[in-house]
Amino acid sequence: MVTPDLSVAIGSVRLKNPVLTASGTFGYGLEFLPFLDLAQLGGLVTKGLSPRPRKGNPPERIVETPAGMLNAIGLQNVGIDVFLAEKLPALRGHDTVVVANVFGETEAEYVEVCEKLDEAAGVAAIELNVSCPNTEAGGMVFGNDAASLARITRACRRATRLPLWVKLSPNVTDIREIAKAAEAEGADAVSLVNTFVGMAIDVEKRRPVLANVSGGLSGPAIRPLAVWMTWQVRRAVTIPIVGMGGIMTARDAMEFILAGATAVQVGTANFVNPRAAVDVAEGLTAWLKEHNVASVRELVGALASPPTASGCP
Amino acid sequence: MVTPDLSVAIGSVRLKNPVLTASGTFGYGLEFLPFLDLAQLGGLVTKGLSPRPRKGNPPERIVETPAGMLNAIGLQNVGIDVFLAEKLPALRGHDTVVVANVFGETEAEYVEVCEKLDEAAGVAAIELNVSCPNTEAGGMVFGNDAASLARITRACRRATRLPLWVKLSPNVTDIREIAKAAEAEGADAVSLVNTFVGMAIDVEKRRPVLANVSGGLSGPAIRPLAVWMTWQVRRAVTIPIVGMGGIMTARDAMEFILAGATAVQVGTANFVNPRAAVDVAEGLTAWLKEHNVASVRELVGALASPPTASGCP
Amino acid sequence: MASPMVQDFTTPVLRNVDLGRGNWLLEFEAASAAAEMRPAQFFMIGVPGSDVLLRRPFSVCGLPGTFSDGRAGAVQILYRVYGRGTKLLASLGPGAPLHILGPLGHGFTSPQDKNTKIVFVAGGIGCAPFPAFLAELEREGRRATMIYGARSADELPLLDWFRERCDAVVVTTNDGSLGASGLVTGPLEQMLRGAGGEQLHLYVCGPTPMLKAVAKMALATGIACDLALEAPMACGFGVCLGCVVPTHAQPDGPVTFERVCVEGPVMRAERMAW
Amino acid sequence: MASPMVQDFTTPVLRNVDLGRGNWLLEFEAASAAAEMRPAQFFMIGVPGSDVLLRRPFSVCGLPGTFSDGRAGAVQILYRVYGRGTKLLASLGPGAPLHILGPLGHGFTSPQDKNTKIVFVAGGIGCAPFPAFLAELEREGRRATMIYGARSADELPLLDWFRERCDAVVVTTNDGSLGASGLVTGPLEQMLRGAGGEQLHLYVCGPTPMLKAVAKMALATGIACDLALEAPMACGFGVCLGCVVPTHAQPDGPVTFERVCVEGPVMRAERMAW
Ligand SMILES: Cc1cc2nc3c(=O)[nH]c(=O)nc-3n(C[C@H](O)[C@H](O)[C@H](O)COP(=O)(O)OP(=O)(O)OC[C@H]3O[C@@H](n4cnc5c(N)ncnc54)[C@H](O)[C@@H]3O)c2cc1C
Ligand SMILES: Cc1cc2nc3c(=O)[nH]c(=O)nc-3n(C[C@H](O)[C@H](O)[C@H](O)COP(=O)(O)OP(=O)(O)OC[C@H]3O[C@@H](n4cnc5c(N)ncnc54)[C@H](O)[C@@H]3O)c2cc1C
Ligand SMILES: Cc1cc2nc3c(=O)[nH]c(=O)nc-3n(C[C@H](O)[C@H](O)[C@H](O)COP(=O)(O)O)c2cc1C
Ligand SMILES: Cc1cc2nc3c(=O)[nH]c(=O)nc-3n(C[C@H](O)[C@H](O)[C@H](O)COP(=O)(O)O)c2cc1C
Ligand code: FES
Ligand code: FES
Repeated sequence: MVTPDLSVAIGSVRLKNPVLTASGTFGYGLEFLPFLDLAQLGGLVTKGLSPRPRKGNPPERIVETPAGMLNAIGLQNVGIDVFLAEKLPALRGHDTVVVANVFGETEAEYVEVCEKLDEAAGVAAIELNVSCPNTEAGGMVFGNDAASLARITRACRRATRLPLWVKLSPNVTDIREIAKAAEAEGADAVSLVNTFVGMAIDVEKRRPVLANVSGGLSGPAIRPLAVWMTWQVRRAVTIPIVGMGGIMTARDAMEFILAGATAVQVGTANFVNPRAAVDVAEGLTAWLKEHNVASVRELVGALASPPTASGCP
Repeated sequence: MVTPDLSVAIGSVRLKNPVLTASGTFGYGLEFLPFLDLAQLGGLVTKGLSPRPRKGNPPERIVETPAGMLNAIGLQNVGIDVFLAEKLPALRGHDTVVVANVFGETEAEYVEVCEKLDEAAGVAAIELNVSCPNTEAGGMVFGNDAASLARITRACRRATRLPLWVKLSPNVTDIREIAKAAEAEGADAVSLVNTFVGMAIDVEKRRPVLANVSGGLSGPAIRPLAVWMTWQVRRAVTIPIVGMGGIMTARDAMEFILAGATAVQVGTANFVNPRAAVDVAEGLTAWLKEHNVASVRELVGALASPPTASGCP
Repeated sequence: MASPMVQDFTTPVLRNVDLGRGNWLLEFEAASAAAEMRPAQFFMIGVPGSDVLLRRPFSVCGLPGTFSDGRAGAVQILYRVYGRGTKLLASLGPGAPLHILGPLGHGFTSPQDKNTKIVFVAGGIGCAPFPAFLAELEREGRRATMIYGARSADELPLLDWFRERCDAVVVTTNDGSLGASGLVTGPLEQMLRGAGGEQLHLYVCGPTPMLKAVAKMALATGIACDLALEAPMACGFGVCLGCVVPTHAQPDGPVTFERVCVEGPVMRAERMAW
Repeated sequence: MASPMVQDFTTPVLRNVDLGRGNWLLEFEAASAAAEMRPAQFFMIGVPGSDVLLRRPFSVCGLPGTFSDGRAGAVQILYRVYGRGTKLLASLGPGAPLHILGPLGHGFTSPQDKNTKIVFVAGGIGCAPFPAFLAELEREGRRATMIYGARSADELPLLDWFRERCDAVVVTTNDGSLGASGLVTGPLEQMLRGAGGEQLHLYVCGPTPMLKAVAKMALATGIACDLALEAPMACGFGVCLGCVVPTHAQPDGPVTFERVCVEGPVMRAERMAW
């Protein structure tokens, strides 16, 4: 059999394979040059970028939990200006798709970063991290409410001509409503999921392990929850889905693809194995060969006669 | 040091220790007689009871996932009448606290079961499982919305004089709102959390592993999420909290207690080790001794100077 | 409800023998649990301190006396490396602790009528419950015939052991690498046709599609047929309700869901509502 | 950014020696990674196929030549069994695969001035980076003095090794079971007071409270002090931002958060913004 076709398209963004690296787990990409050729990736998503540099939360920032980890990095990043001046030029030499992850504490901050990215060469798309508290709305998380998500999406949509991916928070009652709001406001794709809010307690010290008290749970523990949300959103919107949450292997990626994701992101796995995303992409090629599938696109949402879930477990 | 005091009270319900067994993981209690003396438990919560027997979902009903399991049993149970006629009398001989877990597809079904339990000797409290779709409201889950939760709590509150524990669904944007609604309608306690909705896909067969497509995730994987919700709810209501989610050991139980739970429930761990709840209770005694704590009540919510969480991870 | 004699104990691995092709024989001490254990009853087996959450079900393969080289008071299970749990088992050396629950469920019972011909139908690793059963039959002075199928010649563990002790072992392989090419249903059909007036009793263990096919033939010809079922299990002692199969608990009654771990794993073919 | 010479490789356990009291010495082949590795640099170590999600950081304890019985091209780490990850490590026998990333971070550098007196201050398992450092100093014809503290006499791994090779080893234990009763800061204070005009350079590794106490004394007396820091780590190569400590990246600048895995683990005492 000829080599299977791994290429996919997220709207106008063409990826040579459906495996990207997730925001906050791949630095600005350059940190991984000792381990892989960035051209082997479907694409990379940068660490979240804000208008000005952020020093992040005090330590402890991370703790391992069963099959997962909590992080409360506090969105430490170099800021959009340093990114554009130092990181992006270095990335341009590499034949890969760069997606800039963006966040802010106010609508104006999101817009500011989107506008600056709009003029930058070498950015293929913007991914909005909406799992942040809106300091102008009493700390309500932008992405935890359809109306608020619609507002921020609309503002960013106006601020840039770049393809816009809205990265959904899973800490909501009905993620379909949020996804629909993103679609209605012109998002080109939704990516899901961001981390689940969690907490670990050091029982000897009788205090939270993390200085921030809560953190975001990622890793294999959340995979069944993320796969379910992917499957739900697939039935709610028609724009492409970029799925993630606990992907460690090609088999895991296949769960998301069959559930309806056109592409996937590998996050926590990069910490454990810096080549994880490449290994997943190569594993997908092997899987397609073995199963005689010509293109990964045939598998997107290809669950055999998916019945309807009845609800109560 | 003298033996530490493990007794706690959930409103008017006195427990000799703070460790109960969780609904759906301990049958009707009698199944565990080969392994333990029910009098060693703080209490037991029955399998969810409905007005009429339910045969549940077709197989496959369970699948193991990283540090957890998904179940879609479909609330198979003998029905309230058989429970009252056959199971409850057999439980009465045992010196333990029996909490009856109740669910329905309509408000009337909840009320019917609560009324029948009200007259039954040997039931210490009712726990409402509100993680079920309301067939009269388009399948919306009773407990996923504060107004709907308030309605069902109010109806059950009128139907019984027994202490009422409302068991919260974690699949919500802000569990504090739901807990407050339960408190406002006269719930004596909230128990949390029920399972998180998830899905596993058999990639070789290209179909969901579970016949029901989705299932509820339980086990260690969800512990950080459940501890966080316990901590949040502790700050939102004044009624006692019964905490659960992935408790395997006394250390795990301590996380919930320090986060603000007055008692805990052990669920999935019962499958792995039928004596798990007793082991947790004994482990708590040992922990208190070792740390020279006279009563477990001193530890409820006793996080050292808990700071406030800032939100964005 | 779990039988009152079920025991939950920790015991070290005595032997863990690689039989090749992913098949292993694990031996551990279980004298007290084995005392009243029946063939095709099973254990839930876990590894303390491991990160595999749930224990895994395995039929008892050898009870004390089944295998001549078995240690006194020891039992054996035969297992195939499949996923995480069985991979972990295969990594254990002598002395490693096992977390054992058993005996569980209902096992095989031999036919009352001493003249009934006993036929084992096994698919691959589904041969696991038959050594203990054969040893019991031998003690009663009875014999058995076996139809033993697998995908290929590789996947027939203990074949020589059965060949030495059964009246006959008819082998089938999907790829024709040993014995008749095809499924166990081929030789079984011949046997049923050639049975004449002889009473037969089938004991069947293997993959579910095989069980279904054999059950269908048995029902069509009115032959007694006991199936040793498989299902994913969380607890093994009747409380999670995870392991159910559709059955007619009452003949011609409505479809019910019964637990493989308590009402099974051995069930009559006519009980199934597949 | 990770140094370009960092390597990610799988290599078998050569030896995993139980030193007693929960301390172990693990040896594996890492000739190519070791070639440019400095004392107090570290490896991230994982066990392929295990359920411990993240790799764990361990200082290199022995580089080729450090221990006379070390195999050619092999390195050693000294570790204490603490939680899941280290328990898993302790269960491994020769031949078991390790997933190794390294060398990582910045290690110790010896003082330019050959007359500077080198003092190791170690707390318990914090002695781990000193053997490789001592061996390097010896090759340069230099010597070291050690202050080695722990809670009790049990928790002083490799004490005899250090005693044979250091100019002096001053032992302290919290419970007085060996050496001076109390903390390392007691003998250290005496040493600083008795130093006269002699230049000292402290190299410190141990629990964070000890690092803080020693750093404070060094800053107060203006003595050079390098700290080998610890922090929980997810990646070890600079991308998760999980391992930061508060520092003054610029002297008298604002407090910044720097990564122990890249900017550390060895940092100057004056850099810390504790
Ligand atoms: C009563 C009984 C007796 C048995 N006796 C024996 C015996 O004697 N010998 C023997 O070898 N076996 C026996 N089995 C089967 C044995 O229990 C299984 O092979 C074993 O549990 C497999 O465990 P594992 O961890 O290796 O595989 P797992 O990795 O747990 O896989 C087990 C099952 O889970 C499914 N699964 C898990 N996660 C996913 C996912 N995310 N997506 C899709 N599928 C998933 C797999 O499809 C597979 O069917 C018996 C089973 C029963 C019920
Ligand atoms: C640069 C560096 C070098 C090191 N060198 C060495 C060395 O040479 N030798 C050595 O022995 N050690 C060394 N360490 C320390 C070593 O890395 C740790 O001891 C090891 O990671 C412990 O892993 P573990 O899995 O055994 O423990 P874990 O179980 O992972 O515990 C690790 C930490 O996580 C915390 N934790 C995890 N989960 C929870 C929870 N739910 N609640 C509360 N707390 C929790 C614990 O408090 C503990 O601090 C070094 C560390 C660093 C950073
Ligand atoms: C340490 C860490 C930092 C993260 N930082 C960001 C971030 O800056 N922006 C963002 O949108 N998501 C961030 N994430 C979330 C991941 O991109 C991803 O959504 C999540 O981790 C789930 O995928 P995983 O289970 O494969 O890690 C971060 C995750 C981790 C673990
Ligand atoms: C197999 C299974 C069946 C369950 N059935 C019920 C039920 O009938 N009613 C209910 O309120 N919760 C039910 N639960 C949820 C548990 O009571 C508990 O809330 C959840 O499993 C989290 O705790 P754990 O992680 O300790 O298992 C069930 C859980 C499992 C695993
Ligand atoms: S395995 Fe739990 S009821 Fe059968
Ligand atoms: S451990 Fe990841 S940045 Fe240091």
